This record gives sequence, structure tokens and C-alpha cells, in this order.
Amino acid sequence: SDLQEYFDAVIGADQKIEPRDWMPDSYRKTLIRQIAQHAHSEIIGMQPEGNWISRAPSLKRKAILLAKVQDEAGHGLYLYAAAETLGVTRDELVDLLFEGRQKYSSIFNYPTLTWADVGAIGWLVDGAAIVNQVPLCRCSYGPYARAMIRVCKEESFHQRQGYEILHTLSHGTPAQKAMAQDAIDRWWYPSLAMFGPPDADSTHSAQSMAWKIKRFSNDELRQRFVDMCVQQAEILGLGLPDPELRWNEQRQAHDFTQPDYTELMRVISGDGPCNRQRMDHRRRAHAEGAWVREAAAAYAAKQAARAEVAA
Amino acid sequence: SDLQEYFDAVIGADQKIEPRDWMPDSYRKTLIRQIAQHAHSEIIGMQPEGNWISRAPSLKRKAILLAKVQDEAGHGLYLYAAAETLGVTRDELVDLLFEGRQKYSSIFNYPTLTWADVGAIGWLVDGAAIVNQVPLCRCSYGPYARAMIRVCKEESFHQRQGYEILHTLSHGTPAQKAMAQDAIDRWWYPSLAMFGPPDADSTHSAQSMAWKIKRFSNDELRQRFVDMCVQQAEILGLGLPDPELRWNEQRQAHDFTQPDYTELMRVISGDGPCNRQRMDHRRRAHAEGAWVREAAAAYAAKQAARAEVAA
Amino acid sequence: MKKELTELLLRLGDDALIAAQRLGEWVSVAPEMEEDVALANIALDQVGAARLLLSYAGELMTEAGESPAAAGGGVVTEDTLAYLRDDREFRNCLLVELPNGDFAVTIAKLLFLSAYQRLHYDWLVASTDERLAGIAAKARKESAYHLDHGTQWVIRLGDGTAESHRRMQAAVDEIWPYTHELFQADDLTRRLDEAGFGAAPATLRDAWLAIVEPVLAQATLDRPADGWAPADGWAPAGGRAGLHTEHLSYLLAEMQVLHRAHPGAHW
Amino acid sequence: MKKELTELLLRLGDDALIAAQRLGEWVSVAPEMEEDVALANIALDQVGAARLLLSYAGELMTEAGESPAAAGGGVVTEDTLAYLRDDREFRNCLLVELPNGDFAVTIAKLLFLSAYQRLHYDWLVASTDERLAGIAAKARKESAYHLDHGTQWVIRLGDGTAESHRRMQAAVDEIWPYTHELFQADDLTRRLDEAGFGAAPATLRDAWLAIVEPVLAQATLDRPADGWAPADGWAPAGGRAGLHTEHLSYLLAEMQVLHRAHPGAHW
Repeated sequence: SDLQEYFDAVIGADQKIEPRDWMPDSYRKTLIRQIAQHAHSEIIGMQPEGNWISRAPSLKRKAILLAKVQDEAGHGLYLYAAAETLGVTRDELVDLLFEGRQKYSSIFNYPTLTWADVGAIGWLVDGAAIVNQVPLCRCSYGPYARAMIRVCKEESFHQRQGYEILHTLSHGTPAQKAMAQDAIDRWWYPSLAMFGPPDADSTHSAQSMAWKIKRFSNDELRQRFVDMCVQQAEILGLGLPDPELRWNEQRQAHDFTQPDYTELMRVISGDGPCNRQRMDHRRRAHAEGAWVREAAAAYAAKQAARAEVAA
Repeated sequence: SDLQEYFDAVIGADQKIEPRDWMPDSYRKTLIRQIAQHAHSEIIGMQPEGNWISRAPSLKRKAILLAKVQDEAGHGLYLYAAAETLGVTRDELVDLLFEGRQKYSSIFNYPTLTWADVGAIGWLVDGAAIVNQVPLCRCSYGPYARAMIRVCKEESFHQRQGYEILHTLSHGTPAQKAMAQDAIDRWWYPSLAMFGPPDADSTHSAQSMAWKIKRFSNDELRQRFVDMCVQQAEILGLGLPDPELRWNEQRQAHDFTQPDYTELMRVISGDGPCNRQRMDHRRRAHAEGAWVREAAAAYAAKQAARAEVAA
Repeated sequence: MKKELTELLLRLGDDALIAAQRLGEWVSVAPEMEEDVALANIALDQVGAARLLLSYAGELMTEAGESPAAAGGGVVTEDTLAYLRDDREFRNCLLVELPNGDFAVTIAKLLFLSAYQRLHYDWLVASTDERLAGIAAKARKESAYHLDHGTQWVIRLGDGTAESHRRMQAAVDEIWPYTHELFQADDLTRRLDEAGFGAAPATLRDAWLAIVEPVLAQATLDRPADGWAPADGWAPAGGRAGLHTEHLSYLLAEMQVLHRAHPGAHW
Repeated sequence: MKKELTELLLRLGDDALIAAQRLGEWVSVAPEMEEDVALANIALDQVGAARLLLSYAGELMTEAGESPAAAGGGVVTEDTLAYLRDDREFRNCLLVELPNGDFAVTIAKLLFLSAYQRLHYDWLVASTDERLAGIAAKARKESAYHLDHGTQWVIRLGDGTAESHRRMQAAVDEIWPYTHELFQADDLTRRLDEAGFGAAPATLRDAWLAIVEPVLAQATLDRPADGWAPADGWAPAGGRAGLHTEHLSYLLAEMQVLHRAHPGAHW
């Protein structure tokens, strides 16, 4: 059809699809799924780091962490808004999350056990997110691409803060350095797993690449992340917990041990250390806030009615 | 009447009135009020000390404190049982407490701010309680007198433990000693106030003395307590916060500053620092436990029915 | 007057810090995602103000050769004051340390505190101590935003559903007695007032009522009946003298745990 | 084998200590006054067992010249171990550190833990380490009482009202996955088993099921469907290796606050 041809032409010319444009149903669905998952991840992702706000070891760190977690809530909000341009509501998406029909990033199903985990999440998890997301700034769907530009800018700020936490710890007391190393040991493989299953097993990738939603394969991005981290770990003076990690002169890249994809699948399917806790937490917050949202709606309705009477 | 004469004769002969005996209504009411207040005090009194169970600074102290608070619950239980011999139920008494129609000792409306407060409560509050209660072991009502014998034995154990806490603190680091002194400074006058208003203002005293429920006046007991504490404070190496406190050779007793009875009345009437907190706490525990008590009753009823069918 | 100024800075700074700590507990559990952002933002403002105030207090203490007992001397920083004092050394009002309760209780605390902070900072802009005046000039703008946010919610909840009205009224009734402490005068406030360093808090109460009462009225809520004098009603206090509720030491145990577990470490 | 024995003592002692800490939270908020007494009594037994176990572990560590990092050497006592280790150094199972939840959750934890402790102590009475055997002989009697108390309540709540049945079933479902960790074998348990020091926990599971399943049946509760192997169901673990839930560090912050605030003090 004409519409499909126009759509294909826009994609082909590296132009943006906008909400008013016609788009194939499967394109719309893929985007909704991906943007929603991303939004859910920001919201659920507040929990592991939020866990340390009350205990941040200096007021400066407390302020930085508060600002970061606040940014995540903000990211969630404008990603939901981007998804809404595709004809779903935030409430529908939240329901899909609660029903387990949409996911969030499985990385947030690991616990933050020490303060150093806040650093490791910043450095590794936000670092992996950036590698994943920078190409999304050129995604073919306009609202998503624009949201990602803002998200990436803030994420790279967060990543630097995480790196700085680890740097301070690794140059601090022996106990602090041990805490930092322990955190990296626990977060390294889960971070690698954030790029998803190996290309051979990745189901959605080919179509997403064709639509220019996705620009690089899981394995390409994972490799890029590893290469980036090796350098930074050296400056930190901390080790990465992979005895097989070494420079491959031929490939001009690092060889490394793949994460345990069986574990990844188990965590995705609900059996990570914190899946139940994270969802219970979110559900409880939502349920306990119901009376507040109802009150806000009732008040808004009254105000509208009053305005009408007055008019 | 004969009954009244018999009652008077028993009292006169320093014998015990037992539940099966006839007694004047006002005697019964006075006893119910007093025993219930005493029982309520044990139950509410679990809160200020319970506040430090989770933070006790050594495992030995944690064990001792757990045992003490457990004893208080136990005292509450057998004091309610003693009151029940007078023809009221525990549930009725608890309702009267919740409705504010019965009181508990106003001392428990002060907060426990530091660990030393646990020591000060043991030494001063339990100490005052013992001075108050030892004469009650000879009270004319048998079940109450017998309950008090057991209570007093355990209370004197508690008092010694509190004294020992303070002794350890006062011989510890400067911070520990300061903590101990601070606790005594805060608990001294409220403890003096535990003996009630001065004799001149005491409404119930004369009749209670005649009935041999009460054996000494408020002021007599207060004086006894002060004299006892002065000696012990010296051994502790801690001061009592009363610049007027000194030995009076003529009276063979210590002169001292009276507590602020206006404050006492304010705390009794509900405006102490923790009145609302203590009652809210108790009410919430009671409300949140309702489904458990209902389940226990339902199960007991089912078991009874099953036993009947089986019989 | 350095000593009095230090004490004033601790009162203001501790109010801000403890308020921030309580607000921080809402992050990821607020009733709306927008509210996660808003409450975190207010918490952030309060941490920011606390840092300025406590840093200044720390500098004055360092000059005077004073430090909290647990710090054992040396330079007193914002973190020395935040992390190495016990509850008996904190100078915040009781209102800020009370548990969050439900959202209505948090909003009642927010309205009452921010109206007071707004007025107090307004006054302090004219403090004869220039540095304090500068801090106040920044903080008063933030307090105005907090006050607006609290106002909007009190009205929405008070004039929302029957349930929200009931909860909001209960929250106002519960928190109201703790507002008296904000305006209590003592020797310190009298001396500060004379020196032109800080407001006599009692003089702020009429202005505070002029802010708060219309909000309650618009929210269709009853303004709790009370006399202002303690004798006329329950007016819990003691925070300015370090006599707190049983809640504060738990809050501090959590807040300070990591800092204290690693003495002397940098973060 | 001293090292392995020390590790076993920490596992047993930390289970008891953290269980006691959670039970202690019930004091003055139990659903019946009798239950205040009962739960405090169980907490007291657990503190008692923890003291014996941790004291013994401390003596072995002192001999070996080991101590927790925060203690920085010296004699290791029960208090060194209770108060100066971080959560990464605690060896308790996850089940005991989970929040109390409602009374049904607490009772589910009590039933499952006490049945396991009873069986484990029973076994340890025959340990080739005599001192451990002696501790076990005392503790097994107490566990029997705890088990009886838990059993009675599970039956009462399960077979009580519709509401209590619903809550008790939800509690059993919630806690059940955490019971797998109690029976997990690792290198340490294998070596201990070979040396006759402690039971291979996996061998206790059948006996445990033989206790627990009839209780659930009598309580008219469904026994949660699960395979025993982690692959067949959710079996959270890690406590024995110091990988805990996010709850433990909060519990410890509170438990240790006073002890840590006064380094070296006696109490």
C-alpha cells in the first residue's frame, strides 16, 4: 500500500516516524513493548539504589543519590509519555507490568548489599545502559529517539558518579577497597547479561534492526561494553572477575567469558533473588497510593464542575 | 448487717478477704480500680523498655532485658487474673483502658531516650514500685496480696539489674557515665511523682488505709524511697538532681524538693510526652491481633464441637 | 554571639536534615510517580540547605575548638555534625522526626513545616549575619515551592473523597500539637532576637496562622482547637534541647550506620 | 577441622541470633498478652543458644588468631561476633532475617525453623565435638517447645476462620521457598559430615517434611508444590556465604548501633 511504501521510504531515508504517521501494527507493538519495558525498568530501578538513600555515608553522596533516583523517576515518566504517543495509556502499561505481561530489566532483581553496589550500578549498569541506549538516540521513532537523547545525557552523568564512588572507595581504606571489589565481582556478569541473549538466540533482533529501532546486535554491544570497562577498571585499580579476560590482538577486542544465560533466563522468568520483592514493593506502593489518586481525581472533577457553574 | 460485721472483723484481725467472701461494693470497686491500673501499668510498661531490646549493647543485656519485659507481661497476666476474681473480665478491663476510663502509671508516658534509661527505670522506677508494693503483700484482699508477693520478688530482681546497668555505665567511659547521669536527671522527679499527690491532696487514701488495702501514706512511702536512693546513688557515684537534697538530723530523714505535681496532673490527664504514643501502640497491637484471637476462638469452638460429636 | 549563632544554625540545619531523611523514605513508594519526583526534589532542597547550615556551624565550632563527643576533636564538617552526633545532640524540632505515617500525615508535616521555614527564612534574609542571610535568601525560594506543593495536596485531599478528607483531617489533628514547638521562645531565641541574628519564633506564629488557616479552610478541614500556651493544650517540645521522641534514635541509627562503621574514611 | 567447626558454629549461632532479633520485635505488639510472653520466651531461648554457639566460635577464632575486620584483632567474644560483623560476614539462612510480616508469617517462619533446628540439634547431640554436642543437648529441648508452639498456631490459624486460613496459607506459600536453603549442601557441610561434626543438612529434609507436612494437613493448608532442586522452583539462598537479602543490613544497623557507637566500652 501507499502507506507502507511511505513508511518504508522514511525508514530507508533515516528519517523519523512521528505519532501522526501510519505505521505497521507490528512496528507499533514492538515499540510499545520496548519503550514500556524501558520505562518500567526506570521505575523498578529506583528500588535497588533507593535502598541506600537513607544510609548514604556523606551528605554530598546523599544529595547526589537522591538526584539520581529522582532522575530515574523522571526518565520513567517521559518514557511512559513516549509510549503513550503510540496509543496506550500509562495505566494500561502499569497493569501489564503488574500482570507480568511486560518485563523490566532483569538487572534490578539483584540486591544492593553494600554502599559500593551504588557505585557498581552507576559504573556498570548505567554504563551498559548507555552502550545499549546511545544507538537508540537515532531510533526511527521520533518521540523515543528524542526521549533517549535526554535519558542518555543524564545516564552518562550517573555513570560518572558511580565511577567516582568506586574510585573513592578503591583509594580509601582496605575495607572500602574490598567493598568495591566485592560489588564489582557481583555485578559484572549480570551487567554483561543486560545486553540480552547471544545473537544466535535473539528472537526480535533482525526485524528491529530492519526497522532501525535497533542498530547493533546484542553481541556487538556487549563487546563494546567489555572493551570500555577493561580500561576503566585499570584506572580504578580494581579487577574484573573473569580469569579469561584478555586482549585479542587479532580481533582488536577483548576475549571474555560469557555470562550465564541460563541464570539470565531464570531471572527473567521470575526466579531472581529480588523479583518478588521488587514487584511486591511496586504493587504495595500502587495499592497504598490508590486513595490519594482517587482524591486527586475527585478534586479535579469538582474543580471542573465548579468552573462550569461559574462560566 | 452480719456480712458487714464479718467483713470488718476479718479486716480488723488482719485476715484475708477471699473472692467467695462478701465485701462492700466500694471495697470491690476500689480494688478493681487499683489492681486493673496496676495490671495496665505492667502491660503499657513493656513499651519504654521494649524500645531497647533490639539495641541492647551486649547479648547478655539483651537476654536480661527480654526476660524482664517478659516478666512484666507475666505480671500483667496474673494481676488481670487477680482482678477477675472480683467479677470483671480482662476484656472489660482492657476496654476501660482503651476508653480512658482506667489509667496506668503515668511514669510510662516518658520516653526512653538512651540505654541508660533502661538502667534508670530498673533502679528508680522499679525501686519506687517496690516501695509502693511491698506493703501490698499484706493487703487485705487475698488474691491481690498473693500476686504482689510474686511480683515484688521479681521486681527486686529487676531493680538490682537496673542498678547494675547504671553501675557499669558510671564506671565506664566518660560518655557512658554522662549517659547514666543524664538518665537519672530525667527520671528522678517522675519517679518521686509515682507515689502520687501529697497526702493532703490524696483523695482515696484514708478509706484504703482503713480497709488495709493501703498501709502507708504517699508521703511516707516517698520519703522512704528518697532515703533509700541517696545511699545507693553514692555507691553509684552519680548525683541526684536536687540541690535541696540533704540529711535532716532532726527528722532522721532527707529533706528534698517535691516533684512538680502540676506536671504529674498534666501527664495523668493525658498530656505527657508519650501518652498518645503508648495508647496508640497498645490499641494498634490489639486491633492488628483481632483476627488471630478470632481464629483461636473459632478453632476452639470447632474442637469442642468435634469432641462432642466424638463423644 | 558565635555560640548562639552556632546553636541557631544547628536548629535550622537539623530541621532540614531530618526532614530530608524522612522525605527520602518516600522515594519509590509515593502514591504517584510524579510525587516520587516531587518529594525527592523537596528532600534534595532540604539536604542542600542542611549542608550550607551545618557547614557554617561546623566552621564556627572548629574556630571555637568544639566538636561532638564522638568526633573527638579536629575540624568539624557538615558530615561530622550529621553523622557523629547522637540524638541527644540533635536540635531539630520533633515534628520533622515523626514517622511518615500515610501520605496525609506527610503532607500535613510538609505544609506546617514549609510555612514555618518560609517565614523564618524570610526573616533571616535580614539577619545581621550576612552569611546566614545569604543561605536564607536561597532557601526561602525553595520553601515557597514546598509550601505551594503542600498547600495543593492539603486542598486536594481535604476536598477530595470522603476517605481522603477523613485521613487529611486525622493527619492535621495528629500533627498540629507539634507545631507549637516551632514558635517556642527560649533564652537563645531571645538573645538572638536582641542581636538581630534570628527571629523570635513566637512573632512568626500569627503570620504562620495567616498562611495555614486559609489553606485548611479551602480544604474544608477543621482547624484544630487549641490554645497556644502549653497549659491550654498538648504542646510536645524538647527537640531544641535535645530531648526527642523515641523515633529519632532509630532514624539516626540507620542514617549514620555506614559512616560510623568506617571511622575516618572518605566517601 | 577447627576452621570448619567455627563456620558451622557461626551458621547455627547466627540463625539463632537473627531469629531472636526478629522475635524480639514482637514484644508488646503480639496479638495476645500470653503471646507476648511466649514469643519473648522463644527469643530468649534463641539468644541463649546464640551466646553458647558464638562464644565457642569466638574462642576457636581467638586461638586461630582470627577476628572480624571491624574488631581489628584481640579476643573474640560472643559480642565481637554479634556486634562487629557486617551483613556480608553473617552466616544465617535468609529465612530468619525476613521481616516479621503479620503474625501468620512469623508463625510460618517459627514452624519451619524450629522443625529444622530440632532435627539439626538432635543430630548434633551425637557430634564428635563434645562441646557442640552439649550445646545441642540443651538447645534441642528448647526447639521442641518452639516447634510445639508453632505447630499449635499453624493448626489454629489454618483451621480457624476463613481470614486466618487465607493469611496462614499465604504465609506458608511466601516462606516455603526459603526453607530449601536450610537443607543445601556445600563443601563445608560435606567435610563436616565426613568428620562426624555436623549433619549433612540434605539428609534432614525428609525428616523435616515428615514433621511439617502432617501439620499443614491438619491445619487444612496446602503444602506448596515445589521440586527440591533449585531448577524446579524458586529456592533463594546465599546466606551461608554471606549473600543476604536487603533486609539484614537494616536489622544489623539497629542491633549494633549502641555497641558500635562506644568502641571498647563494657556494658
